[in-house]
Amino acid sequence: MSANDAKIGLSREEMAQRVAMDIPDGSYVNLGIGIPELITRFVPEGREFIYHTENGLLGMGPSPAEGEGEPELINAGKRQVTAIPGASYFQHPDSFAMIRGGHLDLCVLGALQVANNGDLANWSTGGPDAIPAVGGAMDLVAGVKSVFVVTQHCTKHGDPKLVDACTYPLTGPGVVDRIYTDLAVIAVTDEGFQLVELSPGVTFDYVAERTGAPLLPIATPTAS
Amino acid sequence: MSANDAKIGLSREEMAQRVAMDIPDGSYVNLGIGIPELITRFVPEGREFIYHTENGLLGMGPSPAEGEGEPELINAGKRQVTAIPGASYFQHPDSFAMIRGGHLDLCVLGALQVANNGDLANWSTGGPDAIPAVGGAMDLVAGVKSVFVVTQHCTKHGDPKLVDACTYPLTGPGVVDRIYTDLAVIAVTDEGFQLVELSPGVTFDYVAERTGAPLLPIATPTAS
Amino acid sequence: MINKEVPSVAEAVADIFDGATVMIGGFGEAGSPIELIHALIDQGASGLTVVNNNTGSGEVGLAALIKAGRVSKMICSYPRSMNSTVFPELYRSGKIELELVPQGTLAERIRAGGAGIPAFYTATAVGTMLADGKETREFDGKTYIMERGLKADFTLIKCRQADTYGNLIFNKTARNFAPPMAMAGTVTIVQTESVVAPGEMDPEIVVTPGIFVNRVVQVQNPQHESVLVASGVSYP
Amino acid sequence: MINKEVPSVAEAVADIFDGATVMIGGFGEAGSPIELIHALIDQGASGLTVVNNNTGSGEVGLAALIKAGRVSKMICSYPRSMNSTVFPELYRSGKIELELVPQGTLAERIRAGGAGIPAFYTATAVGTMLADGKETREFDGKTYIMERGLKADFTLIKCRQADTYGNLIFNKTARNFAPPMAMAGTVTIVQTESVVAPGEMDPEIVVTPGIFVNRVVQVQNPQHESVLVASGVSYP
Repeated sequence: MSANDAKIGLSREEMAQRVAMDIPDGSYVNLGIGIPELITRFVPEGREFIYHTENGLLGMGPSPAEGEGEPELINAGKRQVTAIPGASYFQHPDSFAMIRGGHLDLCVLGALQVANNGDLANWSTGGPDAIPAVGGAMDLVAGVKSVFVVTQHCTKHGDPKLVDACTYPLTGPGVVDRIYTDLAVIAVTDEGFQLVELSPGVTFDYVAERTGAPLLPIATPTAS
Repeated sequence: MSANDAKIGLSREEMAQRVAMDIPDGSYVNLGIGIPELITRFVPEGREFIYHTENGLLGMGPSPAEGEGEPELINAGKRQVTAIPGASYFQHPDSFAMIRGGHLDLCVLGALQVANNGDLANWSTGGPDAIPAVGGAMDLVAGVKSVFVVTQHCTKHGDPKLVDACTYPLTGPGVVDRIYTDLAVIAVTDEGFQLVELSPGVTFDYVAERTGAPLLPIATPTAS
Repeated sequence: MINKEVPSVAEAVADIFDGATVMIGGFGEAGSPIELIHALIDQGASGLTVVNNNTGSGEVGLAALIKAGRVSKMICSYPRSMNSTVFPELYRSGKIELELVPQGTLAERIRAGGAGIPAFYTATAVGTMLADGKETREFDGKTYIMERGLKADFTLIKCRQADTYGNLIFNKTARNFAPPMAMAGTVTIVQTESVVAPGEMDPEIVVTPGIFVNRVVQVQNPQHESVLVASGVSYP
Repeated sequence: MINKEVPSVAEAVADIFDGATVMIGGFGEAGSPIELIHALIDQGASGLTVVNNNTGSGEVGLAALIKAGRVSKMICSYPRSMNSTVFPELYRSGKIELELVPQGTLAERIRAGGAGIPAFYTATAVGTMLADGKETREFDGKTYIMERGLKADFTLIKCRQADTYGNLIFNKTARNFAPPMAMAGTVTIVQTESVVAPGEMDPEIVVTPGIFVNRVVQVQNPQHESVLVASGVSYP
């Protein structure tokens, strides 16, 4: 794939796999709906992650085989799931004590917009006809130790999702640590967006042009 | 037994039995240490009470047979107990959610002093050398729907325990509903102490003389 | 003597009054007490404030209660779900009020209500429009908002097994909001797949102790919302 | 890969530092992690702030830790028990600080600390000397005081069974403060009578999920405080 290719950058599966590479062994992880859900397929060799779903299950396993699901064993996206050996079920106050109390290591969420100060908008377009629905998103970004966003770099209309200020209603201010897109991995630093890694065949300029705020180049390690 | 008898009034067991008569069927009850503990022996025919002990058991049963107790099945007084069929164990926050949240119908406590505005002092003499120790007493009086006190009418030195103002540190202000003593049953009303019932052979004047605040006579039902 | 079992869902919900606040357990269809909700529709109470994480789907259960015009206000975190059309229509036409609460804040507000805690502080929603009008306060250099405990006149929940004292155990992720709602309801009404005698449930595994439960009614084979919706069922 | 089991109580408590805040489970002897406490005495950390409902009895367990002069402050509800002589003596001679907290407020402060709630309101202790210096506030015409969440650097608890993920179940009234303390400790260390593999514990009956637990050490036949005290044992 080259920069001239019409289908440049990572696929959804590749983005999920790239995120998984950055999750330390033994992490307790909450996955949002969409691309984050795909991460369960790409746990790196030798690592073990435990998935939390905020409706009341620690140790969420893969989707059940066709016809073997149960309507009362679901995830936060209300899809049927399974439970791994060593799982536990609990009530909502306990589940959100895990979140709010800073016990989860990581959540991986989708985004409508991320600003270069770490602001995240992912719950509402704020449109006059939109039905506002927040679920656990605000709890997650306020409580979980690290917040990763995985998203297409631009909207379907080609507008940047990485911006200098969110125009959509915030999910939380200054909460995002890293952004994984089809084009790049980008850290949110005190100085703003900083490139960590380019997807194969993608150039810095290509990413910078499609980013709605200044993009700092990959940090060169300083001599120590 | 007559008013001239040296041993006038109810025994500890009789006081406990008298309290039990006033507990409605189906009540969830927390019993303090001392005379209140004796109430379990006197459940009136046809009634069922469920006993809560704040260290984490609903459905506390009687003391175990000699040699059959377990060090990890104890009550709030740290004495070994049993659990009835239909009991449940739970953690402290849940146990005090029952108390603080107003789910218990009744607690029966001992007292150092009760004032005629319902103030209760039962946790500390406030002495300079006393080790302050409160346990769950303040939680109980603040949260439980009805608070009964069962106590000797006077101290060992003959001083009234029913007073016009507590001199000992309060467990809670205006919390006591009824007082059961060896001499009488007394309600705490907006007008102060009101006699409900005299123990056999005890006169109104005898009780009033031993009460450190005005004692109103038994209320006569008004014609309706 | 204590026996909280009542013979029918109709009797279980008979005294729910117009204008009552009703907490209804469930996250999506998991834990939704459909038979109790349908009994409430039949019973006719209206002007209800309903607390539930969602707003139901299709035209059964909670969605049917809303469609019947019995709910004047929803307190929930996510009123937009697959097959959820009833609430959005009424909301857009201004016929139903919505108090949107983050899911964890909703869970904690309900627990606080049941635990005698009138208010607490949380960092959730700080700096967002859901903090508008809320008191903020700093603790140890971090900003929090104050949230109020939430109570209800009635709570309707579903469980797997109950004893006649009202001790409850649940099924997998159907547990969700039921335990805190049982605590926060003045009258807590439970539909259960089975009822056993006191002593048949291990006291170590009771999730909701009987003190939080007022009525237990057996619904041996409860219906599943997703099955009803897929079959196009509309209640009543 | 995840395996929280450590081979000895000594290794389990090795990094507890001078001046740490340590929550210790137990109500009286029920749930008291004696072997972990004795390992902490051997380890030598001092200047500790200890959170426990009581102050131990005799000269074993928590009482022995206090007697060894390692505790500079106790946060507890009931520092006066049968056979409790160590704490009273040190307290009267001004050698140990006491923060007295009503039992339910203590339990809720610990839960709040673990649940990310910096403060909450309660009616407990309103109008008493234990409300002195505390902020009061009215909600719906009733007065409450504000209490702060409580956290710890380390938590030491005992349970009946653990799996290697750190899921825990307890024994009868020994459960008491362990679950909230597991939540509130930065490092939670558990002594357990048995350790099983993940999957051997029913996920419906787990009381403390593994996310709250950092280390698990097997102590197959834990000693009982009352037996040691009756035998006149003094540790070390």
